[in-house]
Amino acid sequence: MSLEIKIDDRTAKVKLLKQEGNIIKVEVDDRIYDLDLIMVENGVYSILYNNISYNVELIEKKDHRHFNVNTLYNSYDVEIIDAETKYRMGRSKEEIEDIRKIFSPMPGKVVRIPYKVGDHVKAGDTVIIVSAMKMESEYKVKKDRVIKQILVKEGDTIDGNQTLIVVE
Amino acid sequence: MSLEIKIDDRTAKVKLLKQEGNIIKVEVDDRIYDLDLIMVENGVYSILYNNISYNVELIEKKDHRHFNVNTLYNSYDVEIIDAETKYRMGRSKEEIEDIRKIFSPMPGKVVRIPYKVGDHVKAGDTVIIVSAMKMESEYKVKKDRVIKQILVKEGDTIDGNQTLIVVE
Amino acid sequence: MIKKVLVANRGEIAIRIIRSCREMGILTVAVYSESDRTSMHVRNADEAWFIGPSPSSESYLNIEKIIDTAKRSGADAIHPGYGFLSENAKFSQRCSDEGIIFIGPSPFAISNMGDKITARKHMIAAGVPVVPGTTEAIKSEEEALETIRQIGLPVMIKASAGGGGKGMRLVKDEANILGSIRAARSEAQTAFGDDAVYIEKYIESPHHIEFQILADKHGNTIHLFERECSVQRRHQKVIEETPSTIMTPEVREEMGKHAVAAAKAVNYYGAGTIEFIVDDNLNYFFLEMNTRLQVEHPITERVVGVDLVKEQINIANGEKLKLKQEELSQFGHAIECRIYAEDPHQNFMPSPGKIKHITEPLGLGVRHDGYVYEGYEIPIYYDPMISKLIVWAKTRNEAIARMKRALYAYKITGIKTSIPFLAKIMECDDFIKGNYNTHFIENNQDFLLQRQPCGKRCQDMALIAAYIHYKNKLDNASHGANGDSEKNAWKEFGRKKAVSRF
Amino acid sequence: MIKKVLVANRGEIAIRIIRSCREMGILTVAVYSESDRTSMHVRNADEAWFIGPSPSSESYLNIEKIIDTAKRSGADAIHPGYGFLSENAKFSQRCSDEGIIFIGPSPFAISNMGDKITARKHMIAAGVPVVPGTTEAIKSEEEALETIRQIGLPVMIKASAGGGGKGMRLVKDEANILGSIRAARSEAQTAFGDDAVYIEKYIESPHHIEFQILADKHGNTIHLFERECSVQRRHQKVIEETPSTIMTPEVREEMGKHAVAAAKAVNYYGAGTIEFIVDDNLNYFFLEMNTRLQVEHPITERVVGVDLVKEQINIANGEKLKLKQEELSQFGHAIECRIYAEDPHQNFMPSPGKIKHITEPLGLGVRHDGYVYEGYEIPIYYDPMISKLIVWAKTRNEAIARMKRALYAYKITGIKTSIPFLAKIMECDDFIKGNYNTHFIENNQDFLLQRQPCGKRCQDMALIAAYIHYKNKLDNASHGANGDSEKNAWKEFGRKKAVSRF
Repeated sequence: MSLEIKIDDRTAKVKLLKQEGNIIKVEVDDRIYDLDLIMVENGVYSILYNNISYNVELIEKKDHRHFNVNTLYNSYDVEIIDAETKYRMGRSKEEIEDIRKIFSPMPGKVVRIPYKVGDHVKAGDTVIIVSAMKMESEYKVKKDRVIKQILVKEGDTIDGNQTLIVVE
Repeated sequence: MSLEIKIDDRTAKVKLLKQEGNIIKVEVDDRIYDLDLIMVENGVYSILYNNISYNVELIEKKDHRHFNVNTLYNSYDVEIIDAETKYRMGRSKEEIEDIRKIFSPMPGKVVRIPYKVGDHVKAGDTVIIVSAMKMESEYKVKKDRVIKQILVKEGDTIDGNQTLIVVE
Repeated sequence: MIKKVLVANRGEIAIRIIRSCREMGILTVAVYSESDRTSMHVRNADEAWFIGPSPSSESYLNIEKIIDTAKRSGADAIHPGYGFLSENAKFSQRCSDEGIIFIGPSPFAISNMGDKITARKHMIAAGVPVVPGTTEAIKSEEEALETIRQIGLPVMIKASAGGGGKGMRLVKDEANILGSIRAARSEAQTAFGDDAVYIEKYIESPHHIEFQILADKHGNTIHLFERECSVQRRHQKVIEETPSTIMTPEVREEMGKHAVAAAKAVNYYGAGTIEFIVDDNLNYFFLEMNTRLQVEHPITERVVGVDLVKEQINIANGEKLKLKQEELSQFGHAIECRIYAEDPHQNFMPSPGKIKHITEPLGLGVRHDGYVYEGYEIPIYYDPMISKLIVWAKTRNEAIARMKRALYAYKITGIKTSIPFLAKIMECDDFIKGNYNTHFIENNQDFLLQRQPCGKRCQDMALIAAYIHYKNKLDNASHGANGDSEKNAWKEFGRKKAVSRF
Repeated sequence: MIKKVLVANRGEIAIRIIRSCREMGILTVAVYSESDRTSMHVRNADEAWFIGPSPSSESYLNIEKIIDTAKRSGADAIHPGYGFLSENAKFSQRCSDEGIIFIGPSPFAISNMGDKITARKHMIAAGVPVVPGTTEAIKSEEEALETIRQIGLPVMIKASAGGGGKGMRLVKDEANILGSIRAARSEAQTAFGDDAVYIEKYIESPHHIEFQILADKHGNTIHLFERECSVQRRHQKVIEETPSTIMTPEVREEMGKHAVAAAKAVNYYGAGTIEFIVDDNLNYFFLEMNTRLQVEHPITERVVGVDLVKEQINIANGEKLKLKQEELSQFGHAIECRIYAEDPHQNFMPSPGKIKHITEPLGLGVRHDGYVYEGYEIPIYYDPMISKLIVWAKTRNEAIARMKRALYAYKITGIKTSIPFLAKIMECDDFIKGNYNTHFIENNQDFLLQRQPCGKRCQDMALIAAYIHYKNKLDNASHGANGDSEKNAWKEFGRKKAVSRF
């Protein structure tokens, strides 16, 4: 199985060529690695490559395709690019921008929603204010829009990356 | 569901009378407790009873009926007495003693097995020596016996509570 | 003698207080809000009492509820920790009225030090240097202009009831004076319900240095030396260390004496902190007094060798201080890093969420005061600080090396934290040289927010781990099995092979 | 200058060494046997090299393999830790022959101190008090009888090459002399391949007190005061503390000087420990020298304020000691508890197995040096020690209270540990009073093995938790779901209800 995986701004092709227990041969772009790789804790891998020891922690983010990966000194965002992702990426930028979903990257509590469904808002208008850990964040629209859907109400506790408001 | 549960040398009847979320009413022998009980980590329960805070850790032992239970200052062995356990307990002591299984409570390595199948051994004879963490333990028979089965060989790595030798 | 303490707080400080109480044989009562049922302080205390909904104003700040809980639980004393009700004179008074020992200063000391203008007056009377400026809240804008002309620009306009950077304005140009005064008053009114402001000379490139003091109820007051707290972001401390790199023995002694005088000026008892603003020439001025335990108290505990919470309890018990000023000294160097649940690369946005995995840094010279555990969900209602990493070493250089080692080894997953940002501070030249003031983070922003370059090799390892993890999950899914148990199968399989391959 | 260190060890000491190397900017090379692929030292080091099958004799004790790995990895130095090859003169010699720096003493010092009879001779020559007895291996049984008549009963017969209690016999009655000599020789032959034994006066109710020394290659030797190690079980230390409760400043100074003289007698360099046997009247006698880092070195690090591993590396680098005897002092009190994977209630049988859950004790004054993690399976091949808990406090009483607090908070599940036994020691009157010698555990056995009484309430809570856990599992099983995810459902459900119930 060959997979395209995105790490920060780089997209690489990764393929497992051989596996015998924890001894694996794997290709990353054009480079072939012979490794001793073992999962030592749930989501934590110990990798030995030419006797260099890497301790790599994987944390799943919103789904099983998105990870945060920690090495000793670094932290990366990693995304597995599968068919579904490609389909999404294939759609034109326009098309994506047409369906605008307002969300907060962090969980929190909805403080205020100044508009109601059907309202016309101008570029830069704040459409929702979310509070978490004593800090309030304002989420604005970047273009003139119309409020299409409001999925939460003031006082609601929300998850990170949950769609809050849909605009057109 | 009412269960008999053994803790150290005491056997108590426990029954859940009512549950609303983490607020439960439970009967232990003749005493009724109203508690706030919640699993905070896998196998770790926080219990509030009359505002007294108990942090109780459960660790499964050989099967899902046997636990080691830690409270702040204590450590208990707890066994759930279900139908199967009762059946086992119902059999006469003689019967159980007749099928003698030799096992080591700790994992380790078999150092020596001085007898072979069919050998007659005397009460007090060592039938197997197991080593773990620089310490050797000798396992003896308590009565005159015949070696019926030897399930491991010298040099084998064994698990705790695994049957090593069967005698008659 | 105190036998049972209600800890009117949560998070790491509640646990830290419970630990000292336990060592003293004192029972502890935790209080908790709705979202704190599974918090560690509830699990650690001897008792736990529910006090209300998640917002602090309805629970941890609810004086009636806390007093009521103290009475019902039979607690004979309340420790307020820091934040929440710790600097609330009314609360201290209520405790006293109800016959409950407040482990902290008198209402008089809290209220006199809580109002900046009143505090300034006390300091001037006690001969403690203060920043040149007004001693009264300004009454008119004309008066303000006149004062500013006398002091000379730049000046700071500050809310009298203020704190945390709210209601503060720096004025460098004459043209901005009036606008700034109006903005500060309006902000102060909103934040504190009081629009009184005062004016102070603005100290360029200031250091923030504070002195820990301890005072008993018998008139004995000592200081436990300084803490350097200049590494700040938006007026919030990020890293503290002791001793301060800019301090001399002479200035330390003099400042210590002034700190003691400051405390005595309000008949202070308990633990407290005198904050000074210090310029590059070691001119120092009283800034404010924090009439409670500080977040950064552990660095003092380490270099001086005391348990400040135990000292607080002993003082509250009416005991005399056993520590003598002349017997105290600083041994070695301690640094504290505050670990926040926040994303430094997204403008330090808070990052509450569920902790998936923690690897705590341990070993020689490392203290870790935290409260989160694996599976714990950090609530959205409270401060984003999740723990404090405190290191000690014989020298400052060794302490920095140790802190780096500890920060690299410290892994919390599931949420974003300030750990990488803190590690960059330890690698920053100005910090290493001890050559910094409160502008440090601003001045070094680009360096501090740089991501550690790692190169292709390291990225490749991350890619491979992600590939294997994903593939393994897919394989398991297609076998209809549950992810978790199959992941173990991979692991077990790997292990068994590992044993047989040689 | 050392740039890369091969750590020829495993477990907590390997990690402890890696930490100090990292703080010094030195790269580390871990070595591992088959069963250690997933061990923490492999994960923590910069490099990890496989060295052979699990039994130590084929891996961690395999000199050729380790030297070879050092060369192939480009390590310029080897740190042996304790145990394994740390006191092997041949290994030290091989390192030197191969141009690899051995972070430890010279082969001469190791071999001279390793043989008890030779060591005794050196000590007598250096004026260090030794236990009355033979200075030569006894040649005949007649000679032995004669010597014993001179010294007077009781006496100890000890294997010259011995250690760890093997080849030792206590003789109290004349009738047992010959039998004991024969038994000791035969045991010594089996254990060490050398049946040489010697005879020493037996000290009744002895204390075991040792002095830490440091010596550079330029003739500077200092001591870092004593460690009291009398809490022993079967000649194995269980708890150590410093300062010793029976020590006086005068005796400390005198013993310190003798410790330095003992080290100088073999031109010692590196870190080492002089063990003394001390009677109730503070008469002390040289027992042996450990020519390596001790398990219990952290308590000295804490009260003296040094990093002994860094000192070892600096000495190996040929640097002069920066520490001066006259500048050293002991501050406060430190206690170490060794945590073993063993079952105190089943005759201390080892308890290897898989770690299911760990809660590490933290906070003020607590250091925890360990190596196990959740999901780690402790191998059956090595020492059962899994970690060391070290506490510091200003006074001994406070240190005991802190250790109790830390032991109660310390939870390792999946295996049995000595933690409850250690907690009982902290509650034992003789220990609290500091009134103990090497017979302490024997004398207090009944108390120490008593289980903490808890009463019905506490039992009931355990029963209820077990009931809910079991029921929940059954319910999930009958819904055909996997245990883990459903357990979370219970939790989530509980939480949501908790929120809505108020």
